[in-house]
Amino acid sequence: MDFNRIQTTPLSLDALLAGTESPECGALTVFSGTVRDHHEGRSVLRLKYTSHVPLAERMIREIEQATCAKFDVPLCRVVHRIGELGIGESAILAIVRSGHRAEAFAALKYLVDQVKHRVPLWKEEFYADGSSAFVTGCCIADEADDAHEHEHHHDHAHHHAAHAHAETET
Amino acid sequence: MDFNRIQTTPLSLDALLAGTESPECGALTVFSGTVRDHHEGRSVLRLKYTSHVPLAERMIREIEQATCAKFDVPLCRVVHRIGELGIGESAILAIVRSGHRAEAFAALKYLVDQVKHRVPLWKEEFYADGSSAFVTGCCIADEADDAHEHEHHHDHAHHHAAHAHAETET
Amino acid sequence: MQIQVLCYGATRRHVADDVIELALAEPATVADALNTLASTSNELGELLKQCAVAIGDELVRRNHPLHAGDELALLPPVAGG
Amino acid sequence: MQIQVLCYGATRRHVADDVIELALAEPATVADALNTLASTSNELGELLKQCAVAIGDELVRRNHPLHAGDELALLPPVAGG
Repeated sequence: MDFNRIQTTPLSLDALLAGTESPECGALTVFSGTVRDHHEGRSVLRLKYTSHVPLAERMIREIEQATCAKFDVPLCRVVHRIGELGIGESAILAIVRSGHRAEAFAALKYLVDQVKHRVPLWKEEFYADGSSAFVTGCCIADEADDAHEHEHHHDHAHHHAAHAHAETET
Repeated sequence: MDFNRIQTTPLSLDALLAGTESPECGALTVFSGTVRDHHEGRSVLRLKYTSHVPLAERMIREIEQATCAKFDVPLCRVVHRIGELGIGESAILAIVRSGHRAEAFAALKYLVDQVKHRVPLWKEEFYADGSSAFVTGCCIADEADDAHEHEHHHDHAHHHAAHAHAETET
Repeated sequence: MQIQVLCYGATRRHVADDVIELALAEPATVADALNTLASTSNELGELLKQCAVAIGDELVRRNHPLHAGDELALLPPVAGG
Repeated sequence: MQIQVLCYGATRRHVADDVIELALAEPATVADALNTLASTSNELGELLKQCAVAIGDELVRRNHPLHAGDELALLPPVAGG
Protein backbone atom coordinates (compact mmCIF):
# COMPACT_ATOMS: atom_id res chain seq x y z
CA MET A 1 0.00 0.00 0.00
CA ASP A 2 1.33 3.35 -0.97
CA PHE A 3 0.99 5.67 1.98
CA ASN A 4 3.78 7.22 4.02
CA ARG A 5 4.97 5.09 6.92
CA ILE A 6 6.75 8.09 8.41
CA GLN A 7 4.32 10.94 9.04
CA THR A 8 4.70 14.44 10.40
CA THR A 9 1.06 14.95 11.46
CA PRO A 10 -1.04 13.23 14.16
CA LEU A 11 -1.57 9.53 13.41
CA SER A 12 -5.08 8.36 12.59
CA LEU A 13 -6.21 4.82 13.33
CA ASP A 14 -9.22 5.28 11.07
CA ALA A 15 -6.93 6.24 8.19
CA LEU A 16 -4.68 3.25 8.84
CA LEU A 17 -7.66 0.88 8.96
CA ALA A 18 -9.28 2.35 5.84
CA GLY A 19 -9.86 -0.29 3.18
CA THR A 20 -8.36 -3.12 5.23
CA GLU A 21 -11.61 -4.94 6.00
CA SER A 22 -11.79 -8.43 4.55
CA PRO A 23 -14.53 -11.06 4.86
CA GLU A 24 -11.83 -13.69 5.38
CA CYS A 25 -10.33 -11.97 8.41
CA GLY A 26 -11.90 -12.64 11.78
CA ALA A 27 -9.25 -10.90 13.87
CA LEU A 28 -7.90 -7.37 14.04
CA THR A 29 -5.18 -6.33 16.48
CA VAL A 30 -3.96 -2.78 17.01
CA PHE A 31 -1.02 -1.31 18.89
CA SER A 32 -0.58 2.36 19.71
CA GLY A 33 2.54 3.60 21.45
CA THR A 34 1.86 6.90 23.17
CA VAL A 35 4.10 9.47 24.82
CA ARG A 36 4.40 8.97 28.57
CA ASP A 37 4.99 11.73 31.09
CA HIS A 38 7.95 9.99 32.72
CA HIS A 39 10.95 7.85 31.86
CA GLU A 40 13.34 6.20 34.29
CA GLY A 41 12.12 8.42 37.09
CA ARG A 42 12.38 11.71 35.21
CA SER A 43 9.42 13.91 34.35
CA VAL A 44 9.05 14.20 30.57
CA LEU A 45 7.39 17.28 29.04
CA ARG A 46 7.48 16.30 25.38
CA LEU A 47 9.37 14.20 22.85
CA LYS A 48 10.97 14.82 19.51
CA TYR A 49 11.28 11.95 17.05
CA THR A 50 13.63 12.13 14.09
CA SER A 51 14.25 9.60 11.33
CA HIS A 52 16.31 8.78 8.28
CA VAL A 53 13.11 8.90 6.27
CA PRO A 54 14.02 7.14 2.96
CA LEU A 55 15.61 4.21 4.78
CA ALA A 56 12.86 4.06 7.41
CA GLU A 57 10.16 4.02 4.72
CA ARG A 58 11.85 1.13 2.96
CA MET A 59 12.57 -0.81 6.14
CA ILE A 60 9.04 -0.52 7.53
CA ARG A 61 7.62 -1.80 4.24
CA GLU A 62 10.07 -4.70 4.34
CA ILE A 63 9.18 -5.46 7.97
CA GLU A 64 5.47 -5.45 7.09
CA GLN A 65 6.07 -7.92 4.26
CA ALA A 66 8.35 -10.13 6.34
CA THR A 67 5.80 -10.21 9.18
CA CYS A 68 2.99 -11.20 6.80
CA ALA A 69 5.15 -14.03 5.44
CA LYS A 70 6.43 -15.22 8.82
CA PHE A 71 3.00 -15.46 10.44
CA ASP A 72 0.99 -16.13 7.28
CA VAL A 73 -1.27 -13.14 7.86
CA PRO A 74 -2.76 -11.12 4.96
CA LEU A 75 -2.30 -7.60 6.32
CA CYS A 76 0.18 -5.66 8.45
CA ARG A 77 0.56 -1.88 8.54
CA VAL A 78 2.73 0.46 10.60
CA VAL A 79 3.00 4.24 10.70
CA HIS A 80 5.42 6.23 12.84
CA ARG A 81 5.23 9.91 13.57
CA ILE A 82 8.21 12.26 13.65
CA GLY A 83 8.61 15.80 14.96
CA GLU A 84 7.52 17.12 18.33
CA LEU A 85 4.91 15.12 20.25
CA GLY A 86 3.07 16.02 23.45
CA ILE A 87 2.19 13.67 26.31
CA GLY A 88 -0.46 11.14 25.27
CA GLU A 89 0.08 11.57 21.53
CA SER A 90 0.59 8.43 19.47
CA ALA A 91 4.13 7.91 18.13
CA ILE A 92 3.46 4.56 16.45
CA LEU A 93 0.36 2.76 15.21
CA ALA A 94 0.43 -0.83 14.01
CA ILE A 95 -2.38 -3.10 12.82
CA VAL A 96 -2.69 -6.75 11.81
CA ARG A 97 -5.67 -8.50 10.25
CA SER A 98 -5.79 -12.27 10.03
CA GLY A 99 -8.15 -15.19 9.89
CA HIS A 100 -7.70 -16.15 13.52
CA ARG A 101 -6.57 -14.32 16.61
CA ALA A 102 -3.46 -16.30 17.58
CA GLU A 103 -1.49 -15.11 14.55
CA ALA A 104 -2.92 -11.60 14.90
CA PHE A 105 -1.45 -11.30 18.41
CA ALA A 106 1.88 -12.90 17.54
CA ALA A 107 2.34 -10.92 14.34
CA LEU A 108 1.49 -7.60 16.00
CA LYS A 109 4.04 -8.12 18.75
CA TYR A 110 6.73 -9.07 16.25
CA LEU A 111 5.87 -6.17 13.95
CA VAL A 112 6.15 -3.58 16.72
CA ASP A 113 9.35 -5.09 18.13
CA GLN A 114 10.97 -5.10 14.70
CA VAL A 115 10.10 -1.48 13.99
CA LYS A 116 11.28 -0.34 17.41
CA HIS A 117 14.56 -2.26 17.25
CA ARG A 118 15.60 -1.91 13.62
CA VAL A 119 14.19 1.18 11.93
CA PRO A 120 16.24 4.43 11.94
CA LEU A 121 14.15 6.48 14.36
CA TRP A 122 15.44 8.46 17.32
CA LYS A 123 13.66 9.71 20.37
CA GLU A 124 14.81 12.85 22.17
CA GLU A 125 13.19 13.50 25.53
CA PHE A 126 12.72 16.99 26.96
CA TYR A 127 12.61 17.13 30.76
CA ALA A 128 11.03 19.42 33.30
CA ASP A 129 14.46 20.77 34.31
CA GLY A 130 15.06 22.12 30.79
CA SER A 131 17.53 19.42 29.75
CA SER A 132 17.05 16.84 27.04
CA ALA A 133 18.52 13.48 26.07
CA PHE A 134 18.34 10.88 23.35
CA VAL A 135 16.85 7.62 24.58
CA THR A 136 19.39 4.80 24.44
CA GLY A 137 18.45 2.43 21.67
CA CYS A 138 19.42 -0.59 19.61
CA CYS A 139 22.55 -0.74 17.47
CA ILE A 140 21.67 -1.48 13.83
CA ALA A 141 25.23 -1.58 12.45
CA ASP A 142 24.89 -5.30 11.71
CA GLU A 143 21.85 -4.63 9.52
CA ALA A 144 24.26 -3.68 6.73
CA ASP A 145 25.87 -7.11 6.92
CA ASP A 146 22.47 -8.76 6.89
CA ALA A 147 21.44 -6.73 3.85
CA HIS A 148 24.55 -7.81 1.94
CA GLU A 149 24.11 -11.41 2.94
CA HIS A 150 20.58 -11.30 1.57
CA GLU A 151 21.85 -9.87 -1.70
CA HIS A 152 24.33 -12.71 -2.04
CA HIS A 153 21.73 -15.33 -1.15
CA HIS A 154 23.64 -16.70 1.78
CA ASP A 155 21.51 -19.01 3.82
CA HIS A 156 23.19 -19.21 7.18
CA ALA A 157 21.80 -17.75 10.38
CA HIS A 158 22.28 -14.00 10.62
CA HIS A 159 24.07 -12.48 13.51
CA HIS A 160 21.89 -9.59 14.59
CA ALA A 161 23.10 -6.68 16.63
CA ALA A 162 22.96 -7.44 20.30
CA HIS A 163 20.20 -5.38 21.92
CA ALA A 164 22.38 -4.58 24.85
CA HIS A 165 20.80 -1.20 25.40
CA ALA A 166 17.87 -0.25 27.51
CA GLU A 167 14.47 -1.11 26.14
CA THR A 168 12.59 1.81 24.64
CA GLU A 169 9.63 3.56 26.13
CA THR A 170 6.70 1.19 25.67
CA MET B 1 -16.70 1.79 34.61
CA ASP B 2 -20.43 1.66 34.22
CA PHE B 3 -21.26 0.93 30.62
CA ASN B 4 -22.87 -2.21 29.22
CA ARG B 5 -20.44 -4.97 28.33
CA ILE B 6 -23.15 -6.73 26.33
CA GLN B 7 -24.52 -4.47 23.60
CA THR B 8 -27.20 -4.86 20.97
CA THR B 9 -25.97 -2.14 18.60
CA PRO B 10 -22.76 -1.90 16.50
CA LEU B 11 -19.65 -1.70 18.69
CA SER B 12 -17.67 1.53 18.65
CA LEU B 13 -13.94 1.56 19.36
CA ASP B 14 -14.05 5.32 19.88
CA ALA B 15 -16.73 4.88 22.55
CA LEU B 16 -14.72 2.12 24.26
CA LEU B 17 -11.56 4.25 24.24
CA ALA B 18 -13.34 7.38 25.47
CA GLY B 19 -11.82 8.71 28.66
CA THR B 20 -9.18 5.98 28.90
CA GLU B 21 -6.17 8.13 27.99
CA SER B 22 -3.60 8.39 30.76
CA PRO B 23 -0.23 10.18 30.80
CA GLU B 24 1.24 7.16 32.61
CA CYS B 25 0.30 4.70 29.88
CA GLY B 26 2.65 4.33 26.92
CA ALA B 27 0.93 1.35 25.34
CA LEU B 28 -2.54 0.68 23.99
CA THR B 29 -3.56 -2.66 22.49
CA VAL B 30 -6.87 -3.38 20.81
CA PHE B 31 -8.55 -6.57 19.62
CA SER B 32 -11.58 -6.74 17.39
CA GLY B 33 -13.17 -10.07 16.50
CA THR B 34 -15.16 -9.75 13.30
CA VAL B 35 -17.60 -12.05 11.54
CA ARG B 36 -15.94 -14.18 8.86
CA ASP B 37 -17.64 -15.45 5.72
CA HIS B 38 -16.64 -19.06 6.30
CA HIS B 39 -16.17 -21.59 9.09
CA GLU B 40 -14.76 -25.10 8.76
CA GLY B 41 -15.24 -25.02 5.02
CA ARG B 42 -18.83 -23.78 5.05
CA SER B 43 -19.98 -20.47 3.65
CA VAL B 44 -21.43 -18.28 6.41
CA LEU B 45 -24.03 -15.61 5.59
CA ARG B 46 -24.50 -14.11 9.04
CA LEU B 47 -24.27 -14.88 12.74
CA LYS B 48 -26.55 -14.57 15.70
CA TYR B 49 -25.05 -14.13 19.16
CA THR B 50 -27.10 -14.71 22.29
CA SER B 51 -26.13 -14.33 25.93
CA HIS B 52 -27.22 -14.80 29.51
CA VAL B 53 -26.89 -11.06 29.93
CA PRO B 54 -26.86 -10.56 33.74
CA LEU B 55 -24.26 -13.28 34.25
CA ALA B 56 -22.21 -12.19 31.22
CA GLU B 57 -22.16 -8.58 32.45
CA ARG B 58 -20.90 -9.67 35.84
CA MET B 59 -18.35 -12.14 34.47
CA ILE B 60 -16.85 -9.70 31.96
CA ARG B 61 -16.40 -7.11 34.71
CA GLU B 62 -14.74 -9.75 36.89
CA ILE B 63 -12.48 -10.85 34.02
CA GLU B 64 -11.47 -7.22 33.41
CA GLN B 65 -10.55 -6.79 37.07
CA ALA B 66 -8.73 -10.13 37.26
CA THR B 67 -6.75 -9.29 34.13
CA CYS B 68 -5.73 -5.88 35.50
CA ALA B 69 -4.54 -7.56 38.70
CA LYS B 70 -2.78 -10.50 37.02
CA PHE B 71 -0.75 -8.33 34.62
CA ASP B 72 -0.58 -5.19 36.77
CA VAL B 73 -2.15 -3.03 34.08
CA PRO B 74 -4.37 -0.05 34.91
CA LEU B 75 -7.08 -0.49 32.30
CA CYS B 76 -8.91 -3.35 30.54
CA ARG B 77 -12.28 -3.10 28.81
CA VAL B 78 -14.36 -5.56 26.79
CA VAL B 79 -17.68 -5.22 25.00
CA HIS B 80 -19.50 -7.99 23.19
CA ARG B 81 -22.36 -7.59 20.78
CA ILE B 82 -25.43 -9.81 20.64
CA GLY B 83 -28.18 -10.21 18.06
CA GLU B 84 -27.73 -10.67 14.31
CA LEU B 85 -24.39 -9.64 12.80
CA GLY B 86 -23.38 -9.44 9.16
CA ILE B 87 -20.02 -10.43 7.67
CA GLY B 88 -17.25 -8.05 8.76
CA GLU B 89 -19.12 -6.68 11.76
CA SER B 90 -17.33 -6.63 15.09
CA ALA B 91 -18.61 -9.13 17.68
CA ILE B 92 -16.08 -8.31 20.38
CA LEU B 93 -13.85 -5.34 21.14
CA ALA B 94 -11.20 -5.42 23.85
CA ILE B 95 -8.66 -2.79 24.89
CA VAL B 96 -5.76 -2.65 27.33
CA ARG B 97 -3.73 0.38 28.37
CA SER B 98 -0.51 -0.03 30.31
CA GLY B 99 2.82 1.59 30.99
CA HIS B 100 4.77 -0.68 28.67
CA ARG B 101 3.87 -2.83 25.73
CA ALA B 102 4.82 -6.30 26.98
CA GLU B 103 2.00 -6.37 29.55
CA ALA B 104 -0.38 -4.74 27.09
CA PHE B 105 0.07 -7.62 24.64
CA ALA B 106 -0.06 -10.34 27.29
CA ALA B 107 -3.08 -8.88 29.08
CA LEU B 108 -5.05 -8.40 25.86
CA LYS B 109 -4.53 -12.00 24.79
CA TYR B 110 -5.58 -13.27 28.22
CA LEU B 111 -8.58 -10.95 28.36
CA VAL B 112 -9.93 -12.10 25.01
CA ASP B 113 -9.28 -15.78 25.73
CA GLN B 114 -11.06 -15.54 29.06
CA VAL B 115 -14.13 -13.86 27.60
CA LYS B 116 -14.32 -16.33 24.73
CA HIS B 117 -13.89 -19.39 26.95
CA ARG B 118 -15.86 -18.50 30.06
CA VAL B 119 -18.62 -15.96 29.44
CA PRO B 120 -22.15 -17.21 28.61
CA LEU B 121 -22.30 -16.22 24.94
CA TRP B 122 -23.44 -18.43 22.08
CA LYS B 123 -22.81 -18.15 18.38
CA GLU B 124 -25.30 -19.49 15.85
CA GLU B 125 -24.08 -19.58 12.26
CA PHE B 126 -26.42 -19.28 9.28
CA TYR B 127 -25.18 -20.97 6.14
CA ALA B 128 -25.69 -20.44 2.42
CA ASP B 129 -27.73 -23.67 2.20
CA GLY B 130 -30.35 -22.29 4.60
CA SER B 131 -29.28 -24.37 7.60
CA SER B 132 -27.82 -23.07 10.84
CA ALA B 133 -25.79 -24.45 13.74
CA PHE B 134 -24.44 -23.42 17.09
CA VAL B 135 -20.64 -23.25 17.13
CA THR B 136 -19.18 -25.84 19.50
CA GLY B 137 -17.78 -24.09 22.53
CA CYS B 138 -16.23 -24.42 25.96
CA CYS B 139 -17.98 -26.13 28.86
CA ILE B 140 -18.32 -23.77 31.84
CA ALA B 141 -19.99 -26.20 34.25
CA ASP B 142 -16.92 -26.17 36.51
CA GLU B 143 -17.18 -22.39 36.87
CA ALA B 144 -19.82 -22.96 39.53
CA ASP B 145 -17.37 -25.04 41.58
CA ASP B 146 -14.73 -22.36 41.18
CA ALA B 147 -17.16 -19.69 42.32
CA HIS B 148 -18.01 -21.63 45.47
CA GLU B 149 -14.39 -22.37 46.22
CA HIS B 150 -13.69 -18.64 46.06
CA GLU B 151 -16.48 -17.98 48.48
CA HIS B 152 -15.04 -20.47 50.95
CA HIS B 153 -11.55 -19.06 50.58
CA HIS B 154 -10.01 -22.35 49.53
CA ASP B 155 -6.53 -21.84 48.27
CA HIS B 156 -5.81 -24.92 46.19
CA ALA B 157 -5.46 -24.96 42.44
CA HIS B 158 -8.80 -24.82 40.66
CA HIS B 159 -9.75 -27.48 38.20
CA HIS B 160 -11.09 -25.61 35.21
CA ALA B 161 -13.31 -27.15 32.59
CA ALA B 162 -11.29 -28.90 29.94
CA HIS B 163 -11.54 -26.98 26.70
CA ALA B 164 -12.01 -30.14 24.71
CA HIS B 165 -14.18 -28.49 22.13
CA ALA B 166 -13.21 -26.82 18.92
CA GLU B 167 -11.73 -23.37 19.20
CA THR B 168 -14.10 -20.56 18.34
CA GLU B 169 -14.00 -18.40 15.26
CA THR B 170 -11.07 -16.07 15.74
CA MET C 1 -42.85 -27.78 43.31
CA GLN C 2 -42.95 -25.80 40.10
CA ILE C 3 -39.84 -24.21 38.58
CA GLN C 4 -39.03 -22.57 35.28
CA VAL C 5 -36.15 -23.59 33.04
CA LEU C 6 -34.63 -20.99 30.70
CA CYS C 7 -33.02 -22.58 27.66
CA TYR C 8 -29.91 -20.84 26.26
CA GLY C 9 -27.90 -21.63 23.16
CA ALA C 10 -28.25 -25.08 21.67
CA THR C 11 -30.43 -26.37 24.52
CA ARG C 12 -33.26 -24.45 22.86
CA ARG C 13 -33.11 -26.87 19.91
CA HIS C 14 -34.24 -29.78 22.05
CA VAL C 15 -37.26 -28.21 23.76
CA ALA C 16 -40.54 -26.71 22.67
CA ASP C 17 -39.98 -23.21 24.00
CA ASP C 18 -37.40 -20.80 25.45
CA VAL C 19 -38.95 -21.26 28.86
CA ILE C 20 -40.30 -24.56 30.09
CA GLU C 21 -42.23 -25.36 33.23
CA LEU C 22 -41.00 -28.24 35.34
CA ALA C 23 -42.79 -29.99 38.23
CA LEU C 24 -40.46 -31.63 40.75
CA ALA C 25 -41.03 -33.63 43.91
CA GLU C 26 -39.75 -31.86 47.03
CA PRO C 27 -37.02 -31.57 48.13
CA ALA C 28 -35.23 -31.14 44.79
CA THR C 29 -31.77 -30.12 43.65
CA VAL C 30 -30.41 -28.84 40.36
CA ALA C 31 -29.40 -32.44 39.59
CA ASP C 32 -33.02 -33.57 39.98
CA ALA C 33 -34.19 -30.92 37.53
CA LEU C 34 -31.53 -31.90 35.01
CA ASN C 35 -32.38 -35.60 35.33
CA THR C 36 -36.04 -34.88 34.70
CA LEU C 37 -35.14 -32.86 31.59
CA ALA C 38 -32.71 -35.52 30.38
CA SER C 39 -35.44 -38.15 30.48
CA THR C 40 -37.26 -36.29 27.68
CA SER C 41 -34.47 -36.65 25.08
CA ASN C 42 -31.19 -38.52 24.79
CA GLU C 43 -29.63 -35.65 22.86
CA LEU C 44 -30.68 -33.12 25.47
CA GLY C 45 -29.37 -35.50 28.15
CA GLU C 46 -25.94 -35.53 26.55
CA LEU C 47 -25.92 -31.74 26.20
CA LEU C 48 -27.03 -31.23 29.81
CA LYS C 49 -23.90 -33.04 31.00
CA GLN C 50 -21.93 -30.14 29.51
CA CYS C 51 -24.23 -27.39 30.77
CA ALA C 52 -23.55 -24.98 33.57
CA VAL C 53 -26.62 -23.87 35.51
CA ALA C 54 -27.38 -20.38 36.80
CA ILE C 55 -30.04 -18.92 39.05
CA GLY C 56 -30.19 -15.15 38.60
CA ASP C 57 -26.64 -14.02 37.90
CA GLU C 58 -25.08 -16.78 40.01
CA LEU C 59 -23.73 -20.09 38.76
CA VAL C 60 -24.93 -22.97 40.95
CA ARG C 61 -23.69 -26.51 41.44
CA ARG C 62 -25.53 -29.75 40.80
CA ASN C 63 -26.26 -30.22 44.54
CA HIS C 64 -27.80 -26.74 44.92
CA PRO C 65 -31.27 -27.01 46.53
CA LEU C 66 -34.21 -25.65 44.53
CA HIS C 67 -37.15 -23.61 45.73
CA ALA C 68 -40.58 -23.22 44.18
CA GLY C 69 -40.54 -20.50 41.55
CA ASP C 70 -36.79 -20.73 40.85
CA GLU C 71 -35.70 -19.84 37.36
CA LEU C 72 -32.99 -22.22 36.25
CA ALA C 73 -30.85 -21.12 33.30
CA LEU C 74 -29.24 -23.87 31.21
CA LEU C 75 -25.87 -22.69 29.86
CA PRO C 76 -24.39 -25.01 27.24
CA PRO C 77 -20.72 -24.69 26.17
CA VAL C 78 -19.97 -21.05 25.36
CA ALA C 79 -18.52 -19.54 22.20
CA GLY C 80 -18.08 -15.81 22.39
CA GLY C 81 -16.13 -13.59 20.01
CA MET D 1 38.07 13.58 -2.13
CA GLN D 2 35.29 15.55 -0.53
CA ILE D 3 32.24 13.84 1.02
CA GLN D 4 29.32 14.98 3.19
CA VAL D 5 28.36 13.41 6.49
CA LEU D 6 24.75 13.62 7.66
CA CYS D 7 24.44 13.40 11.45
CA TYR D 8 21.32 11.69 12.83
CA GLY D 9 20.18 11.27 16.41
CA ALA D 10 22.75 11.72 19.13
CA THR D 11 25.67 12.04 16.68
CA ARG D 12 24.45 15.60 16.11
CA ARG D 13 25.43 16.48 19.66
CA HIS D 14 29.12 15.95 18.94
CA VAL D 15 29.46 17.99 15.77
CA ALA D 16 28.99 21.63 14.76
CA ASP D 17 26.21 21.07 12.22
CA ASP D 18 23.74 18.52 10.83
CA VAL D 19 25.90 18.16 7.75
CA ILE D 20 29.67 18.22 7.88
CA GLU D 21 32.17 18.27 5.05
CA LEU D 22 34.97 15.74 5.18
CA ALA D 23 38.15 15.62 3.06
CA LEU D 24 39.64 12.15 2.64
CA ALA D 25 42.71 10.80 0.85
CA GLU D 26 41.80 8.51 -2.04
CA PRO D 27 40.96 5.69 -2.10
CA ALA D 28 38.74 5.80 0.98
CA THR D 29 36.21 3.51 2.63
CA VAL D 30 33.43 4.10 5.15
CA ALA D 31 35.90 3.01 7.83
CA ASP D 32 38.31 5.76 6.79
CA ALA D 33 35.58 8.38 7.07
CA LEU D 34 34.58 7.10 10.52
CA ASN D 35 38.18 7.07 11.72
CA THR D 36 38.65 10.66 10.60
CA LEU D 37 35.48 11.69 12.44
CA ALA D 38 36.46 9.71 15.55
CA SER D 39 39.74 11.58 15.77
CA THR D 40 37.82 14.80 16.49
CA SER D 41 36.21 13.59 19.73
CA ASN D 42 36.53 10.57 22.02
CA GLU D 43 32.82 10.62 22.74
CA LEU D 44 31.93 10.70 19.06
CA GLY D 45 34.46 7.90 18.50
CA GLU D 46 32.66 5.70 21.02
CA LEU D 47 29.29 6.46 19.49
CA LEU D 48 30.51 5.79 15.95
CA LYS D 49 31.38 2.22 16.95
CA GLN D 50 27.65 1.72 17.46
CA CYS D 51 26.54 3.57 14.34
CA ALA D 52 25.23 2.02 11.15
CA VAL D 53 26.05 3.95 7.99
CA ALA D 54 23.78 4.55 5.02
CA ILE D 55 24.28 6.04 1.57
CA GLY D 56 20.93 6.98 0.07
CA ASP D 57 18.42 4.43 1.36
CA GLU D 58 20.99 1.62 1.52
CA LEU D 59 22.92 0.52 4.58
CA VAL D 60 26.60 0.04 3.77
CA ARG D 61 29.39 -1.83 5.51
CA ARG D 62 32.64 -0.47 6.92
CA ASN D 63 34.60 -1.67 3.89
CA HIS D 64 32.30 0.03 1.39
CA PRO D 65 34.38 2.23 -1.01
CA LEU D 66 33.55 5.94 -1.08
CA HIS D 67 33.29 8.25 -4.03
CA ALA D 68 33.64 12.01 -4.18
CA GLY D 69 30.34 13.67 -3.36
CA ASP D 70 28.91 10.72 -1.39
CA GLU D 71 26.49 11.59 1.38
CA LEU D 72 27.19 9.37 4.37
CA ALA D 73 24.40 9.10 6.97
CA LEU D 74 25.45 8.26 10.53
CA LEU D 75 22.75 6.17 12.23
CA PRO D 76 23.28 5.76 15.98
CA PRO D 77 21.31 3.14 17.98
CA VAL D 78 17.62 3.46 17.17
CA ALA D 79 14.67 3.96 19.51
CA GLY D 80 11.34 4.07 17.72
CA GLY D 81 7.88 3.92 19.29
